[in-house]
Amino acid sequence: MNPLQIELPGLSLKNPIMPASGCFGFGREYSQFYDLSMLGAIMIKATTYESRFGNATPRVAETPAGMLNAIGLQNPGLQGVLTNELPWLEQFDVPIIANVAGSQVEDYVEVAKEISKAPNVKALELNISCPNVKTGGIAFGTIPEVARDLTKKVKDVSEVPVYVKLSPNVTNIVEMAKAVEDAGADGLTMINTLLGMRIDIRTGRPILANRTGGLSGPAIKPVAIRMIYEVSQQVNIPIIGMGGIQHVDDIIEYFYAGASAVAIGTANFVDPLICPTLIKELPEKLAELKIDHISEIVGRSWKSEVI
Amino acid sequence: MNPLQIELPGLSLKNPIMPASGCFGFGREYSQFYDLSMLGAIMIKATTYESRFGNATPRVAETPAGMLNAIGLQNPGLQGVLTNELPWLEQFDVPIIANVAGSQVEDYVEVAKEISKAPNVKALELNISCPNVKTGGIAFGTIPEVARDLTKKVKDVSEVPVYVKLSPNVTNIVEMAKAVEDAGADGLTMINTLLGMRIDIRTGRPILANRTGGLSGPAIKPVAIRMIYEVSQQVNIPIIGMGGIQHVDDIIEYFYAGASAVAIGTANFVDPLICPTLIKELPEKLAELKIDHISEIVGRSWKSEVI
Amino acid sequence: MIRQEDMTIVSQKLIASNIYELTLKGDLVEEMEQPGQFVHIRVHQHVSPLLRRPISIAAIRKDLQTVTLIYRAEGDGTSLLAKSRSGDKVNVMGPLGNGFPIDDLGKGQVALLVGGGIGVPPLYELSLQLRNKGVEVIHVLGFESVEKSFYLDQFSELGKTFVATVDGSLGTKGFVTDVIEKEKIDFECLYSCGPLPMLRALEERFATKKGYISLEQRMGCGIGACLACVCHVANDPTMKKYQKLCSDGPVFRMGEVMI
Amino acid sequence: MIRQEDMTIVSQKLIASNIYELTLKGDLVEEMEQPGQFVHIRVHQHVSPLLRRPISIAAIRKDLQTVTLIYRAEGDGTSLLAKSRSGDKVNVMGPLGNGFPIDDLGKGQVALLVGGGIGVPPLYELSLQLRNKGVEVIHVLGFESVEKSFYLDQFSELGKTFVATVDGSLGTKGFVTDVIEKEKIDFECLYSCGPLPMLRALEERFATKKGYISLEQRMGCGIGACLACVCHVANDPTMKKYQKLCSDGPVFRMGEVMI
Ligand SMILES: Cc1cc2nc3c(=O)[nH]c(=O)nc-3n(C[C@H](O)[C@H](O)[C@H](O)COP(=O)(O)OP(=O)(O)OC[C@H]3O[C@@H](n4cnc5c(N)ncnc54)[C@H](O)[C@@H]3O)c2cc1C
Ligand SMILES: Cc1cc2nc3c(=O)[nH]c(=O)nc-3n(C[C@H](O)[C@H](O)[C@H](O)COP(=O)(O)OP(=O)(O)OC[C@H]3O[C@@H](n4cnc5c(N)ncnc54)[C@H](O)[C@@H]3O)c2cc1C
Ligand SMILES: Cc1cc2nc3c(=O)[nH]c(=O)nc-3n(C[C@H](O)[C@H](O)[C@H](O)COP(=O)(O)O)c2cc1C
Ligand SMILES: Cc1cc2nc3c(=O)[nH]c(=O)nc-3n(C[C@H](O)[C@H](O)[C@H](O)COP(=O)(O)O)c2cc1C
Ligand code: FES
Ligand code: FES
Repeated sequence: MNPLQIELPGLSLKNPIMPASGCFGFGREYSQFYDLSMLGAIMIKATTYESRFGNATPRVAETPAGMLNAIGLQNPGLQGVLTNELPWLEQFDVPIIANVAGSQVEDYVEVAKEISKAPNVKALELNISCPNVKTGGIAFGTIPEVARDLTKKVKDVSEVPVYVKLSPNVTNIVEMAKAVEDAGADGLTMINTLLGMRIDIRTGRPILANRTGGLSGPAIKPVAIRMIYEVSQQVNIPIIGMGGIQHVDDIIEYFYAGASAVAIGTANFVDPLICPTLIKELPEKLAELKIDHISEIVGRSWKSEVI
Repeated sequence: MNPLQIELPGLSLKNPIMPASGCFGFGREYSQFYDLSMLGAIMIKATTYESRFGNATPRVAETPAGMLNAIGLQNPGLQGVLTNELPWLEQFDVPIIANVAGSQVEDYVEVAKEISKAPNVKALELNISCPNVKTGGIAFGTIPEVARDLTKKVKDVSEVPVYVKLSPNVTNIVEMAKAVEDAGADGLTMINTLLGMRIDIRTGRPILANRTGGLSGPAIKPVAIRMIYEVSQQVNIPIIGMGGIQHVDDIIEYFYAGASAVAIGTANFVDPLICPTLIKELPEKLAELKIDHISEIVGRSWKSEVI
Repeated sequence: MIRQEDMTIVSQKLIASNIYELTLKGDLVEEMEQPGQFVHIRVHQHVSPLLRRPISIAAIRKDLQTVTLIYRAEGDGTSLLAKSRSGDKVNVMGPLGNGFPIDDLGKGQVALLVGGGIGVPPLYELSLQLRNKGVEVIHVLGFESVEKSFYLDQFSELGKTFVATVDGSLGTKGFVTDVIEKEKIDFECLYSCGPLPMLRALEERFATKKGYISLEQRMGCGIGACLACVCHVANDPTMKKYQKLCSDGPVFRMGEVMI
Repeated sequence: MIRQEDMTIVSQKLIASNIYELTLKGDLVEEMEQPGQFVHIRVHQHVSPLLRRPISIAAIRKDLQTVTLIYRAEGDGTSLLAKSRSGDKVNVMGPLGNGFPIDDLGKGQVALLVGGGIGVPPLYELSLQLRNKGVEVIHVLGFESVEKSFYLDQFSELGKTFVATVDGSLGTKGFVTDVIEKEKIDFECLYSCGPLPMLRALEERFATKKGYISLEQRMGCGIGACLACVCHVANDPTMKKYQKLCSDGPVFRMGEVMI
């Protein structure tokens, strides 16, 4: 038996390792480095209804053990993705998780409906960290009722399971998780980036043109682990964990916390071969830890408490 | 004119640099390394009404560019602090900011009332990140109404200005800041630690006995900067900034974001001489940047926008 | 092909105030062809500084299997790189981007190479390659001051070389554009790399000329995946067309993108 | 007095599987007196790994101004330390804590030193100092396996030395307590450092004897300010009394604190 093979709603994964949305484009660039078919899945860049240019530059800044980004959801739009990106990805034997974004409920619904029909899209990832124009820019993912409503409407139209990507910038992550589970989410992905900022000492101005940005990388791993630990004990849907994963030990930590699969974001920029490397190292690590199958250890950190 | 001298409610500071609460005990240990009179102020360890032993060990864990702690408010209690610690600190020419904690409103009020009478206590720092037993352990600092009420009651009894220490673990930090300003807070200190966790790969169990802990150190600096940037534009009370400060450039960054003074926490553990070093380097840095007085640059990152 | 490799430091020298010349050896040199391409360097294996640093290729020696980079040690990453010694390994990803095209010019034609500060390095390999084709190269190099100037001898060996410094401590006091004006330099094609104001001044002054400029931007991936480094295409009313600096650039035709 | 200093690495040797012997030189050695004290090491100057690492003093050479540490390279910090070379600087804070008291014993009396794994190092300086006083020292050292054992010759030079290994690859198969039992070792004072289960077994078995144990705990400050490293005082019904391992310990009288 393949110790890495796992089954999640809509997803039959040869291994639980996949690139995170926005850190891998639509796969073209990394396909120069390795065969994308070896990946567990691919979470493609957020797709919005209309194509978007995104924010002004600079769009990234470095921070201690992390980075900030404010790309601003630049993407070719639903039609662009359906016409140029998804068909190109069909050459690989890998399930696609389509990250869906928008600035109003209707956008999400429209994108979800269409993109979920693409043959290689096996699941949606609902990016609810986007500002909602209807509530004055407050992110969908910070108000349980708003997130619940959005999830429901997307579930209604999607032809594939829907994973909701939680924003960590909330007081009560469990409440958010339960709200979307309630609304029918098939799974969760967490965490998206923490809101952060850096100021340039020389200019006195924020480094990012957008001023604030999303913090990712190893710096945020303890926050992600804590949230997954809390949420996984309170929901009955699987979690794809992400935030700062760089080493195979980090993956084990995510599983122990309660994740059923993991995604790799920022680390792709540091090492373009990070995903294949981790896919190679994970079974070795499991053997070392005498774990027969990766799914055995999901939530072990809290399951061991009850014993 | 001393380019570092600043005036804040209750505090006349020879420089804007002070050790952060919980990272400096009551000063005794660091007094082996230097004369505490050179500090701008000292934020002493949280004081609760009763003495407390705190959490089981391990209480700290390392994270990428940061650390987690779950000390559990161990302290000698109000009487211990009044009898043994504050009098000992009187030998130094340095204002004390007393960090006040509790698990119910009455505790805070009692501690605030008594400790604010100590001659060298020039201000209180209300630690509202503590779990509130009356609301099932939800931190005072995560519900605006609860924080407002607590601040008001403490203000009523305190003989010195009250700074409220904001928890970053909230959806809307501006709302929290305004709530406590509304209730009469004289200043804000921010940020307290982010909730995080680490799991030991070898045991599969959380490293901290308390399971979750507070994340501090350079990793959290971008979050602190972002929050200070947002809050300082919306309130009319000064902010003492903290979170990951290690270099003199970090201090400048905090001031640009909107802080009027800064506190140094975790960095004391890395370098026991960090405060004196920064106090020495700050005027040199100001000269290099052609800044006459530190107070000129408070909030420059957003003030420069309006121009 | 783009690859990553642990290259070996052959030498590292301080050649001007805070400016280092780093020579690396490895198979990756085989992939390097175009002047103006860059590499993305991981200065060490820890979690901080996290990101790679983009540095231009300054000289390629296929015979020695070496590549030379010239960089300013300023922030965390480059300062750390400056501490590494001969024999150490450095992880290099590259070669990246599209460099300066040299096919437009032939024997006897004149190329004007204008560099400013830390934009000077890629012009050296460019000059070498143009000279090898028999193109006449004229260099106008701008620096802040004599302390920060470098590679003047090397450029002089390849062609006429003028220098401008902001403080007048070397060559003409002022900017590269002052020198070009003063010396009435004429040319068939302009190649430039340096600070934005310089590039803008050149684009404006030589709007009708053929030329190429190399841009800088903060980067994430360095290969076109993260969209950190985009710029608008010039004269695009939709404002939605873009180029990725790392994979479409860093060199663009003058007037091609908004700067 | 506690100070911090950039000490110079005189030598660094791999002396067993993953175990390094590091010798540092500097003025700070003048402050070092008690066996069982430790130093708090900043393995490098970057932000990660952030915290210092506590390592016991294994041998002090006042004449050479050197101190020797023996440590296991395991996590991020110690692995990084293991990469540093002679001539490199390491920032050391110390000496910290209270070590093993040696005044209780005089000439001809017998001290039993029991060490387990990476708890063995501080016993070496202790043994040296006891021997210098004319105390007879007997060592019982436990290791996982022969590959992880170290300093056996050095200890043997100072007194009778018994070894236990978990896998039986050296000395007695089993634990240090098995050896003490088997060899019917008698002593006036016990000194021990090693894993908690070992210390607990010793406390239980020798409850009526005089003895000292050295404890470990994750630390922040290392000097008593952060309260990361506290332990309960034994037989305290209020459960509020505590000792700080870093500044009150790491050495405690047997039975003094809850382990
Ligand atoms: C295509 C390209 C070629 C370059 N070639 C050279 C060269 O040959 N020699 C040279 O000295 N410099 C060159 N630069 C600039 C160089 O990349 C930056 O100076 C360097 O990344 C700064 O890193 P740091 O560690 O000193 O600064 P830090 O302030 O620590 O950097 C923090 C982050 O900001 C980024 N950053 C900061 N300044 C710049 C900048 N000016 N451009 C791009 N990213 C920046 C860093 O890459 C890093 O991600 C080039 C930049 C680009 C985009
Ligand atoms: C008083 C004292 C004396 C010690 N003397 C020695 C010695 O002589 N030789 C030796 O090899 N080891 C000694 N240790 C243990 C040593 O401190 C740890 O093995 C080391 O800190 C682990 O660091 P790391 O980088 O390998 O691990 P990491 O896992 O990267 O460490 C992460 C964090 O946990 C802490 N930590 C991890 N394990 C331990 C531990 N067992 N004890 C305390 N902190 C820990 C680290 O200090 C760091 O803060 C001593 C510990 C104490 C408290
Ligand atoms: C440059 C960049 C772009 C991102 N774009 C998206 C996006 O389009 N949609 C989304 O849901 N998350 C996006 N993310 C968040 C990541 O998918 C991931 O949740 C986060 O970066 C944490 O993982 P990491 O620490 O491994 O990077 C982006 C992150 C980065 C760094
Ligand atoms: C070990 C430790 C103990 C702390 N104890 C307290 C405390 O008692 N009261 C409090 O308000 N904050 C406490 N804090 C939070 C710090 O005062 C500070 O807000 C935080 O650590 C961020 O600053 P830093 O990154 O510089 O450490 C503690 C932090 C640490 C690391
Ligand atoms: S740096 Fe990622 S797209 Fe250019
Ligand atoms: S480590 Fe800080 S009190 Fe012991």
